[in-house]
Amino acid sequence: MEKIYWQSLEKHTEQQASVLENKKPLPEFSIEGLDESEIKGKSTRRDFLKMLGFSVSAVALVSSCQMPVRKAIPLLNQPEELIPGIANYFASTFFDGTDYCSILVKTRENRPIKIEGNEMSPITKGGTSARVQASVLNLYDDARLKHPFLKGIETNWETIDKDVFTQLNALRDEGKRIVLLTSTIISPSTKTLIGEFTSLYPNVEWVMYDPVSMSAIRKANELHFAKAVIPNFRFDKAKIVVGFNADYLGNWLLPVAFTKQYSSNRKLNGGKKTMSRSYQFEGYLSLTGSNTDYRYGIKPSDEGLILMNLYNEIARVVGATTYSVPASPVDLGKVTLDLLENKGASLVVSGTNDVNIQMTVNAINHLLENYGTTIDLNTPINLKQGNDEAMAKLTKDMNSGEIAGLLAYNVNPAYDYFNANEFNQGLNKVGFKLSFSDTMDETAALCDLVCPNHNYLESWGDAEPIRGLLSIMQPTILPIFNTRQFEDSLLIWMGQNQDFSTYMEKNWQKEIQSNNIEVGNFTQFWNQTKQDGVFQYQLNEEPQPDFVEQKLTFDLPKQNAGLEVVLYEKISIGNGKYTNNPWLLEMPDPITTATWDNYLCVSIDYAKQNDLHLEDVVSINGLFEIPVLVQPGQPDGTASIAVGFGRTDAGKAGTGVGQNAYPLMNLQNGLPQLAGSVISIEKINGKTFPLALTQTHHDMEGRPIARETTLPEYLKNPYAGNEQHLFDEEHNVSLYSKVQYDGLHWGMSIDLNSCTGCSNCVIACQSENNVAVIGKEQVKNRRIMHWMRIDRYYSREESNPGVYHMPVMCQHCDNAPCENVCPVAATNHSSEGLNQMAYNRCIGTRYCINNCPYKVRRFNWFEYTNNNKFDYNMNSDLGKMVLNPDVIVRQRGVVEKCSLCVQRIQEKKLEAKMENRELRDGDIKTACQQSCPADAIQFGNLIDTESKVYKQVKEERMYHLLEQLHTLPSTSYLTRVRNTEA
Amino acid sequence: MYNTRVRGILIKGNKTYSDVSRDVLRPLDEPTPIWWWVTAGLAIIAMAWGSWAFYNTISTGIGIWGLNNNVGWGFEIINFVWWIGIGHAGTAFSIFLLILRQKWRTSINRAAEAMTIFAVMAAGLFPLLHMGRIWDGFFIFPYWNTRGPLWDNFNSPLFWDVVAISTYFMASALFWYMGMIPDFATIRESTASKIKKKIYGAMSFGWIGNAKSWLRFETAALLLGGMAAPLVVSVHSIVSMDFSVSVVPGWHTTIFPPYFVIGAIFSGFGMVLTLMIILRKLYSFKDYVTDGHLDAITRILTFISLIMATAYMTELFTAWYSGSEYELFTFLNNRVTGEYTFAYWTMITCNAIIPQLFWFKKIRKNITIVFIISIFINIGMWFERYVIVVTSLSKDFLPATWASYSPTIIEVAAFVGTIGLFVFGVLAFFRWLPTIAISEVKGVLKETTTLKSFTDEN
Amino acid sequence: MIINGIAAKYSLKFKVLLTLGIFFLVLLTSFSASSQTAEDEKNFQLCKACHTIGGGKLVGPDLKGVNDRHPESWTIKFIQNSQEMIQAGDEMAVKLFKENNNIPMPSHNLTDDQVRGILAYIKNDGQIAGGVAQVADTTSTEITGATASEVEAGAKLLAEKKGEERRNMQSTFIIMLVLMLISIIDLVITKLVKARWIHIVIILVAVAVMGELTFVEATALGRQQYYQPDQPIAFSHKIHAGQNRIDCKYCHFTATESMHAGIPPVALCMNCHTSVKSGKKTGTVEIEKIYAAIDNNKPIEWIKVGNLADHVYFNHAQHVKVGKIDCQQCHGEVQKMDQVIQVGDFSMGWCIDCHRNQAVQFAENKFYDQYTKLHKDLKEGVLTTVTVKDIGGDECQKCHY
Amino acid sequence: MKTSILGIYEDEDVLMHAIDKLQASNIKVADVYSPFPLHGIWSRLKLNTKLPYATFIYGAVGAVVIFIMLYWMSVVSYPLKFGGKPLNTLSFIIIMFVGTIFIGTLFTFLTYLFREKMYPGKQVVLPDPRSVEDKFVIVIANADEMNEQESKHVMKMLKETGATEIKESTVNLHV
Repeated sequence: MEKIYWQSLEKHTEQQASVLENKKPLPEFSIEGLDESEIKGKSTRRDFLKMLGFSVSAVALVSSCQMPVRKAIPLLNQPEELIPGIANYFASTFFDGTDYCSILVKTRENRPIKIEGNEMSPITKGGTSARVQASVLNLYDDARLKHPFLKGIETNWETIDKDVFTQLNALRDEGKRIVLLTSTIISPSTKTLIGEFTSLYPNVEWVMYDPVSMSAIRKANELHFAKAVIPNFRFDKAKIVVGFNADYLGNWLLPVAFTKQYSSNRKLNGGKKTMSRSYQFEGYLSLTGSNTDYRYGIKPSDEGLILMNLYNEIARVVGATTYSVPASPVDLGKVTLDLLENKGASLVVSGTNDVNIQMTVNAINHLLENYGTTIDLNTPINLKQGNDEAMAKLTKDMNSGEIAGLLAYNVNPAYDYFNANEFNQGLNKVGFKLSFSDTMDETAALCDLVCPNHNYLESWGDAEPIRGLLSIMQPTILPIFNTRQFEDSLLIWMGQNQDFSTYMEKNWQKEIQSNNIEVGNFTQFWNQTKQDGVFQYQLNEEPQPDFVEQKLTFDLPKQNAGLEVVLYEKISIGNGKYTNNPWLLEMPDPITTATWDNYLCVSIDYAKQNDLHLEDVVSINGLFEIPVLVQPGQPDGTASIAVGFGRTDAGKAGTGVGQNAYPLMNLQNGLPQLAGSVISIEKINGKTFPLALTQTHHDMEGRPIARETTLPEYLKNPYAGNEQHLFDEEHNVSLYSKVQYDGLHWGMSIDLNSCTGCSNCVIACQSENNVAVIGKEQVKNRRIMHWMRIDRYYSREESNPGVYHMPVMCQHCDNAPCENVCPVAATNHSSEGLNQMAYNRCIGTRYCINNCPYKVRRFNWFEYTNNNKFDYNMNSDLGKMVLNPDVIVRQRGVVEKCSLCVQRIQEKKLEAKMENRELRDGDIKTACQQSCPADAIQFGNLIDTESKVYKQVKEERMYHLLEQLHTLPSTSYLTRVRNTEA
Repeated sequence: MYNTRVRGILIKGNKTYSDVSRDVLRPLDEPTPIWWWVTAGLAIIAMAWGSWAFYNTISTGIGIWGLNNNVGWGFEIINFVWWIGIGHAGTAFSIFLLILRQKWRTSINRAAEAMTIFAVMAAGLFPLLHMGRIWDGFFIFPYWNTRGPLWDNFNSPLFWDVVAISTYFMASALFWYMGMIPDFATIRESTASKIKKKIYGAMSFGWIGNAKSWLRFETAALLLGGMAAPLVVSVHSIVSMDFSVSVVPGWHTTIFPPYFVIGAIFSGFGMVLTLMIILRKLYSFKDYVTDGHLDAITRILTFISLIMATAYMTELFTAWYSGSEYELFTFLNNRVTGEYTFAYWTMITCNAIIPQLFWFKKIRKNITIVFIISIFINIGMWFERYVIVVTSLSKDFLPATWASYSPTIIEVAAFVGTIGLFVFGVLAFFRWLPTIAISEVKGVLKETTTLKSFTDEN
Repeated sequence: MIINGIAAKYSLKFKVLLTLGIFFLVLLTSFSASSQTAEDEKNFQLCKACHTIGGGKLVGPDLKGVNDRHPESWTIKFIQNSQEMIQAGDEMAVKLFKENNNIPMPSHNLTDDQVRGILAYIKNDGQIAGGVAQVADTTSTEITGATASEVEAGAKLLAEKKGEERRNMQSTFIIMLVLMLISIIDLVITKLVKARWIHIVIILVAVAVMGELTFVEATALGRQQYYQPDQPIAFSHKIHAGQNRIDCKYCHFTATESMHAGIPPVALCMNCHTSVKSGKKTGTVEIEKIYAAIDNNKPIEWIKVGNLADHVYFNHAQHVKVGKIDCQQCHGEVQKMDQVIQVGDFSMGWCIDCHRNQAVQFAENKFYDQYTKLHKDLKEGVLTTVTVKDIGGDECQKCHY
Repeated sequence: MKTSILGIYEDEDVLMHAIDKLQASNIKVADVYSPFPLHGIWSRLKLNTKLPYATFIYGAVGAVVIFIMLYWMSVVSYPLKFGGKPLNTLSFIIIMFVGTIFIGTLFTFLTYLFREKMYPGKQVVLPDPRSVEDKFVIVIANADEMNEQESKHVMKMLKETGATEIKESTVNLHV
């Protein structure tokens, strides 16, 4: 099976297909092929690994004063498209069971080193999330299994296959039940394959399981529309968005796509005068809550009541059935009015896994006539197919000894099932236990057979996240270890002699034929699809299914029962699959700015009453002890904890980090819910646990830093909220004349109105620029290395603060204070407006750090590479393969900072020169800009009056951070506009 | 001219010229006293601890200090400025009092200059140590190279620092050594030990002491002194520019150069006072370093303390009057109140309030209290640098980045190590070098001890 | 450059050989008038490696009937330098090149008459046209070969000499140090020499010399000027790039598109060496190594010669394709080297020096159109050329990031 | 061998008067050795030094050289842009100021040593070693050229002017 590649993004967008002849994936890096001395002796810097492609390794130091002999080892046969030093991009798909994203994989010398967003995808549109960005590091995780395991002993595939074959056949013959437990599978081919597998082995049942489930939505829709689906939501069409515990900008369903839609609807560039308004009712301060116009902190158990009230208010106006319910704890007058005014262009969503609540939401949306406009039941979202009831039944059956075999694929219920203890007990009674996990996770550790799956970057696959939208996953590297793709294993156990890529191609051909999709020549179409990564086919127009009236009901709020706990998925590590990813562990939470831990967020009032402070340790239900973080915006009567921590078998970075909060899930109405369990908290006196926060002061102190206005104010005066800019423009004077640039002047502009603080850019930057991971202790010492950070400020009242997210990186000031003070001229200004940092000239006086008012310069306090004290990816030969060879790894004692991705600038400049043309706007995209799901970042030439960044800089909302210092930054910000009334 | 009727007798005890030599040189010939060994032992232990800190810092990285992304400078720069400040006393004594024709300087200036040398040596270690890549430290010199050639940034106050400190060290060392040449000759001619004769003879550069050489000596000394005089002002002005040239609130003020210079002289005189009280106690130099000397220093300290108090108030006023919210925040919320209140008020108390006790004659005459106050001044001046460096950096422009600083044991060890170095240097000076400028004391002996007025023919 | 240097250094030996060589050449040409066809046959040996006459296609096409396929003038040009014609876009040449799997025909140092002779030889189906077999075996190639090998030896010697110089510098350093110590001891303790100025002079000279040596040595740390390692295969650029005039970019083909010039994959060697199985000097020994590599599926581990420090980003495409810089400008006259030696010191000053003086393709490349001020300056005569420096070529982040 | 007559005094005031008297009686005082500088003596012996001029020249040349160096390095040789400031900035003044002092001080000291012909380890013999301790020594040169009467006269004069000790010395004079 051939792969489609292109040399650059442009070629990709221009769709110049080029099909290759070679049948096998290219020769790629394999750690097996290296002998130990080569790995140990190699240079750690820029060219540390140009394995095989152009291998340069320091073999021996002849003497201390002589240069080492470096070898240049060419390939025996150089494939045409493999040019050492040139990156190839492959379109692929990210799907980990929970999140979907269409991506491009950047490979250098056949190593995937960076994930970019695929701009051709109609839903993610080039955006990614932090998890997607960081997923490339999982490929180079030392915790990955290198061989299949049989009862804890390394073995080979022949043994495994023999064993599995015998057991499967024996069990089939005996007619004993086997369960194939998988995560949500959105791959049509895999689904067909599993179908064939279960028909070959009729004793195999297939159960899909999601640790954080949404089966209530499917159930509610089944009741209301007779369609057990999750409908497609269109945030871009909604003028009013009302969310109930649904973190649609953070973790709910398709956050990347929703962020794209949501932010596109709220842009005010180019004189646009309207934007959507959003309301959020939630039990903890979520990323969405921090971005909405109106936010209400509610107890989880109040949600049903509030929704019923909202339904009643609307029903009263529309003239539908109303129910007699107690009064709502929050005033709903405003939101009702807004919803009614925008009938058909509004959207109410809830993230609670409760059928009653979802039915109320359906009813409200129905009354508002949103079906067919902002909600589409005909193109359902295929994510979150987990069936909670089947899972509960499985647990029960296992315990009663009815299950003879379990095949676990991409799930880890031994850790993340709310009832994991019972599950594990049941699992012990199962005779044939097999896991496809690629690491020895909690479930795999309990299994007799472990058949490690490929990383998704080594796999073939397809996905249908939304009906009608298909996307392709293709390998970008030969398998690093002796692993095998799940689907290939199934094929082998079915006795089929074909690999999954062939199977998939055939399946597509079959499906396309059977669905009468017009694609022309299939081979051509297939190659084109592999090049694009996505394929959308036209669906027949169908009317929305009819709404069947159902009686609505709700659970009464819990009264005085103590704290209701709200569990949530962290923006960084999600539900626990990425707990061993040091990039994500070190990513500051967008709200709390905490890294490397989970903690109990309590409200300010509760903390005062119970004398709780940051880092105090409390015991929860006697289950575990956890530190406290006093969180503004946490509703009274609630507390929140992130799930995904407390892994016992994650790997060297993630094992033992934080506490496992899954057991605290709330089983209500038969479905496990994240929120609502009542917990008892006991303070452990005198015990504290350090939390590594990257920001400890949350108030702007009245300084004009993150500027804000409201939509009415903005419409009256475009400079609203930005008056300081006019004042400073007028009053800033200088003895020196302004620097004049010729040809190129790089600049960046960040629209605070779009930025949601999702931190995708932070990880994208880390991945692009080889930023070191430094561990919890050093983060606690306030030495985080991220070149780009997202400052978060609170304003207004403590109980429900206004939240500001502000990405800050080097501002590339024309009058840079840092440049003046470096004694050795290691940092100075380029003729293209870049504040340059020459690492090799730096002697580390740190004067520039002091003199940078933005504090964006980072010092290498320690040697972060090859240092056992910082045992993360840069201390492992495997982990180092993720490093970008175009960017140097910095030595101890030098200062580093954002370079505006100068390596990309230089690359694209060279490309333009080679093609004998001028640079085009949009040619160069910085890492943070490329994958921003909100398109908040623009980068380009400030001299080019046609460039997007120039136009953005000319907006009235534009200001520079700390412009009163007259540092003349090349980076600018646009005032945030909240769509509130005053 | 020194009028003994007005100002009292400078050198007591009716000394003859040979008495002076004998008194001053006695420590060189006597067996090393026990207290010397004990103190030197302690100093060496301190130095060893400091070396451990130095070794660790260089081998592991600056990360073992308490600094962070926001506070890039801490103990090292505080100590550096503090030591440089202390070093100022020597030059100030020699130069300013020479220019002001204060005869009483003669019995003190040698020790004060020695103090300068060791303090600058101790100070100089810190900028070296605090470099992230000390092995590339030579980049700071604009030497001819094969990189283009690539030069330095002459706008950087750190570069000015390098120039200023090395000039200062060199000028002070030359001045100090030159003053000792005639005294070495005295030792050369009077000692009985052959080894000493050899060593001090070599160090005396063949001094003969005839009229012509005295003429050149005096002229050269005056020239060196005259040129070093602006250095006293410029060195600490330049050190202050490390701060005032930057944009950091609390640093970016024009008052810094005079404020730092005065502060330096203040701490220097404080240290001189401390050392002199010890010296005259240990070596019975009461006849040379008389109560009158101490009294003069305390009077000067009272005066400088008032200037310091004015400077502190001016800073506050400027912070308010400038209208810069960042500046005002640093002063009001991070110094006068807030996290670093202790440091700020210690500074005010030690530097501006306690020295005011010197207004009382009784206190001035009580050597014990004077000694204690002098220690307070040293502590207060250390805290002044702490306040300036740490409070300004810890809470600057963007509240999101604010971070606190506290030193680690390594930083404390490095500081103690330099104290050890300083003490050891001073001890060595006590032991092996003439602690009082013999020839200068002899030169003023007559006119300041006889009760008749003396008319100089010049 | 470096070869000129060698010529100068080994002038006597070189000149003698050169004179001898010229003498023999003259002798030979006087001979060859009478033994034209014998020489043709000899010259055809060059062709036989890749071509047959009527024996079918080898590496290149069968030469039978070549005289009829192409006009004679064209053939002469093609044989003398085929690559030049292909680059110039000669239709027939390009077609021929493509037909033969893009394998270039090496250029040949043959005069027009010699080529005509060969053509006649071919026309005659490889028979010597009525001539008498000649015994004159002293061919020109052997003589120039001898001279050339001397030059090659010279290139190797140069590296050795540099090494020697280094040793000399070390011994100078030690001698100076000893001298200085002796004079200091004498000055202070022993006092054998009364005149002190001798001591002073010795000490001053020693300090100056040692300082200079230390500086030079310290600067050379981490650099590899005149680095000339022995390669696993005694590959001669002189034969390939010099005598056969294979274009540098034929083997180092990524130089025009990537940062790396690239070491050619072994498969590329096989383009020619499937048929060229024996070398002039080393016979089959070295070429066998290529086959061994292919057979064992083990790439050849070349020793990298031109090493830049890790903190430098250097892009070949920028210089070769965009800047249109000759390879020789940085790598020296590789086509004259048997064993490659690093000529430049590859220091930052070395790079910057060129960046300050080298003109960019300012008018030719449209990329530079956006530099309006520079264009204005050019027009107004403020500037005569736009150098790399003018567009920021001496700034840090052009090479360090 | 040259001989001198030494008159040794105990007190500097007596010495001053003695010089006056000796000069009044046409006895040439060749040199005076003293343990500390006697400010009245240089005018009496008509001594002066040009050291200050040398210092001035060092300083002036130093300032110019440093300015040229700075200008060349940061404007001509490798111009780099720092913080939006012009290449040729005011900050040169500070380096020039301090550098001038550096050069001035160092060279003045070296010149002093050179003029005094002093260097580390130089061996000297004093006419009377006590002159660096507490005695003031007047040297009357060329005693070997005097006849007995003249030398007697000199000695008498010395005695009269308050010399506590008079002796002849063969030590080379250092003038």
